[in-house]
Amino acid sequence: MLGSGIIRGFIETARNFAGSYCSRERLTTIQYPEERLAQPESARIMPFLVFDGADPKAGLRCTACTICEQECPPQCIYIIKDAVKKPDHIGKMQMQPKVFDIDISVCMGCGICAEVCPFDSIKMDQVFELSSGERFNTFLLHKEQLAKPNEYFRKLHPSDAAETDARRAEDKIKAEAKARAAAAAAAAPKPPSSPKPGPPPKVPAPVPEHAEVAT
Amino acid sequence: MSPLVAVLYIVGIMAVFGSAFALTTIAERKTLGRMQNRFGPNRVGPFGILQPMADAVKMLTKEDIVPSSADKLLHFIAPLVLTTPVWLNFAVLPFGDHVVAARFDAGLLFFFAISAASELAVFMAGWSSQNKYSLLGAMRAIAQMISYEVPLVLSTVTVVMMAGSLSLTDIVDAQSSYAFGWLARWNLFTPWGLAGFGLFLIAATAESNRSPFDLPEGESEIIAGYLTEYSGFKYALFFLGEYLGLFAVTGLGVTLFLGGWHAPVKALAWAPSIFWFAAKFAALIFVFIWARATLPRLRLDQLLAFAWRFLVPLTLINIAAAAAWHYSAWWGFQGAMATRWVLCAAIIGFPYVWLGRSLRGGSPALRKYTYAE
Amino acid sequence: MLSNLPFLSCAVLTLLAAIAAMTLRNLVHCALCAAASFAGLAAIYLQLNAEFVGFAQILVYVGAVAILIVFTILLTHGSDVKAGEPVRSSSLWTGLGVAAVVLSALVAPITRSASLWLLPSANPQAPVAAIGRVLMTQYVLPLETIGLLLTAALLGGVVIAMREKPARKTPTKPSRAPSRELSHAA
Amino acid sequence: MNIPLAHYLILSALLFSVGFAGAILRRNAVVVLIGMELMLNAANLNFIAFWRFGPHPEALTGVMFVIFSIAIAAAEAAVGLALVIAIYRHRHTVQVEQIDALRG
Repeated sequence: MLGSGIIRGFIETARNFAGSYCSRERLTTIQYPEERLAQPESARIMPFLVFDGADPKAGLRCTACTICEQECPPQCIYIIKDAVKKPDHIGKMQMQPKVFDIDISVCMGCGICAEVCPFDSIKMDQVFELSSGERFNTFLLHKEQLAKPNEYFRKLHPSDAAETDARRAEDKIKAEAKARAAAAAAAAPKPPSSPKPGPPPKVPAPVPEHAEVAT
Repeated sequence: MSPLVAVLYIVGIMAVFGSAFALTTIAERKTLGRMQNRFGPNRVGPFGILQPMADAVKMLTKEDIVPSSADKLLHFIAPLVLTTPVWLNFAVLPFGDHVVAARFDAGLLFFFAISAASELAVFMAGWSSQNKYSLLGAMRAIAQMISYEVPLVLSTVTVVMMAGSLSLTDIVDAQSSYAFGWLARWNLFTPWGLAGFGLFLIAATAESNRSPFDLPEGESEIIAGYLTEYSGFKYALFFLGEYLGLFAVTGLGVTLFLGGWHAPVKALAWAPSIFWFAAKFAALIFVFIWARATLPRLRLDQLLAFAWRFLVPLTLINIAAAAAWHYSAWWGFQGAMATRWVLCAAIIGFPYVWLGRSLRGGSPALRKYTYAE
Repeated sequence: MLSNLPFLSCAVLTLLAAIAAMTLRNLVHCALCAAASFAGLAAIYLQLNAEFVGFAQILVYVGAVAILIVFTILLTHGSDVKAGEPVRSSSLWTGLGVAAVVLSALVAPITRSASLWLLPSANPQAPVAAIGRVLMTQYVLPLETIGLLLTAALLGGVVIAMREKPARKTPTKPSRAPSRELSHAA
Repeated sequence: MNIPLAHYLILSALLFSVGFAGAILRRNAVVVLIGMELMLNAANLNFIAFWRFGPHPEALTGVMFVIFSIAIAAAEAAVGLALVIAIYRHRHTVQVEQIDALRG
């Protein structure tokens, strides 16, 4: 009969109305500034740069290879290489950025920079309260603002960070072993066998793993 | 009536219903939220009760945009034409014992005549905006208002026939006695009154453009219809006018079917009459909000078919039921009351079922695709 | 003079709105001015103690007839008047002359007859109950006739304005058979 | 309330003339219909005025006449505008001077 469905609907809304005052579970709203939803591990908003150790300048993983700059779809990354090199985690001398700027008012948070970075340097942040009354300078982040310690990265993306750390530790061990072997070889009386160290152990860009973590 | 009393009525009505407008906006949003398992606005002031103030500040400080191709004069006066006459509706409503601003002999006719002005205002708003969505919204609104004015008036005809007067005070007086010595003789407690009240509520919902009949302002289809090109103060005036129209028609419903300012049972008659009016008024407003939370918007053809193929015939049949009730009043045998109830309920009930079935158009047939096998 | 102010203002409103309704170029403006004119007349009815008629005037003319006119204007694309298009008949001065003759023929007898300059003696009322009683007794036949007329007008209006159904064609499926042949050929 | 009957009659005559002039001078059929409505209203005003000033107002003759007249005017407007729509559909114009198929 006409109207029976309407009455059922009315009963349903009335039940919601009364129930929302009785049981707190019915109210699904998170009252944002006071309560916050825990971010899922794979959440990503804006990129940041990881550094190891305590000094953001010395420990910065970035080698100013500019792959991220070239890959960035909205072209929001700006890098100038420094003339001075510095050693990376395996002791190899690498380039370092003099200027590393990200205009986060242009950044669209796609995460491609983090995907392509072969040095595990650029990672995705989870900070989302970025609004500001000022339009230009606030949103142009420099190297100093972008650099964040590895502990922070571990906190944000634990599994990704653990995987990265393990790989880097392995690299380091390998590099040390190699260095020791090289030192031993240098000490051994057969200099021409390996006059110069071979090509540096290439850090495999773990794109597939990153993609899995990121999504 | 002395000028002082008249001014007192004017100021009183504007103050009470103006603040009722503010209260209803927040109450509506809170209630809708709760019915959808949300909190509703709860930020401005304790429990969000100062939200109307924030809304008012926002509305009044917004830029007033007039489209360059608009008909400037009509665009300007349309909200005034909508909002000004609505206040006149409250003049004939009896809010309490001897609390009525104007005792017109033809009060009900006055009420409906004044309501007619809002249709022109809506048309002016829609046409003067020079926007196709505005015009579509205005055409929908007019088609809807004209269609639903017929069942609205027809559903009140029964009350007028029973009270024998078009004056709203007389109609309230006709519901003043108590049956069995305790239960009020409201029109609601008769079969024709019950049916008439339901029909009246449906038609009133459509007449005041409220959900589920809010398709003149359907945001998702025609971007708020005739309100599209309005902003700031003028938009607020439209909003005010709409809510005042709802209040007026709610007050009319209270007066016609719920006994006006009379207490529901004799034992409670000691409470002030204005309190009873306000309580019934608030309850009816809650029903409107409840309906808004429950029912989805109709399509235009469903809307018009519902008015002409369901409501209008039923209101006419309801007049017949009222006649049956009236002319069987002399029956004195045992169980006469129950017989009358059954008789009138049958007169309304069978057409209700039948018309409701025709409205649905039988069971939906399986759709056949001619070209896509 | 001050007591005449309500009448004068209503009369001026009614006349000005009527003149505007007859002269404006834009048809929607014409219709809205006509509605204003009807409303002014309703106010004059109220001043003449004809409460019921005044309200009925607003309900029917402002609420229904004006809306109907506006609807018709929109349905016939009347609101988009081209710039140079004439809205008046070509015989403007003849028509105005005829109207002036009609006006003088109406006004001259009024000004001449002294009995029309009397003030009202009584203060008659038209209570709704009395109107209803008269409608149901003395004027019951006209009332029924009006009901019949309104029904006929309703049906007539619907029938006239109804879109004629296009002649039913036999349901053919135009592009299908050839395409199948083509696919066979291919 | 000291307005003589003649004032109402003169107002009514003016209104009638305005409506008449519009009805015979305008080209658009809708405006012609508006003019006719104005003329009808002028007549109604006369009825009400004569009822108010007449010797037997209690008979309600003028009021009844106006009530019936308003009802008829509503029917007339509905049918007239339906005709205008029908004509527009066939001829794609509502200019009365172009609708001359019956001219000899």
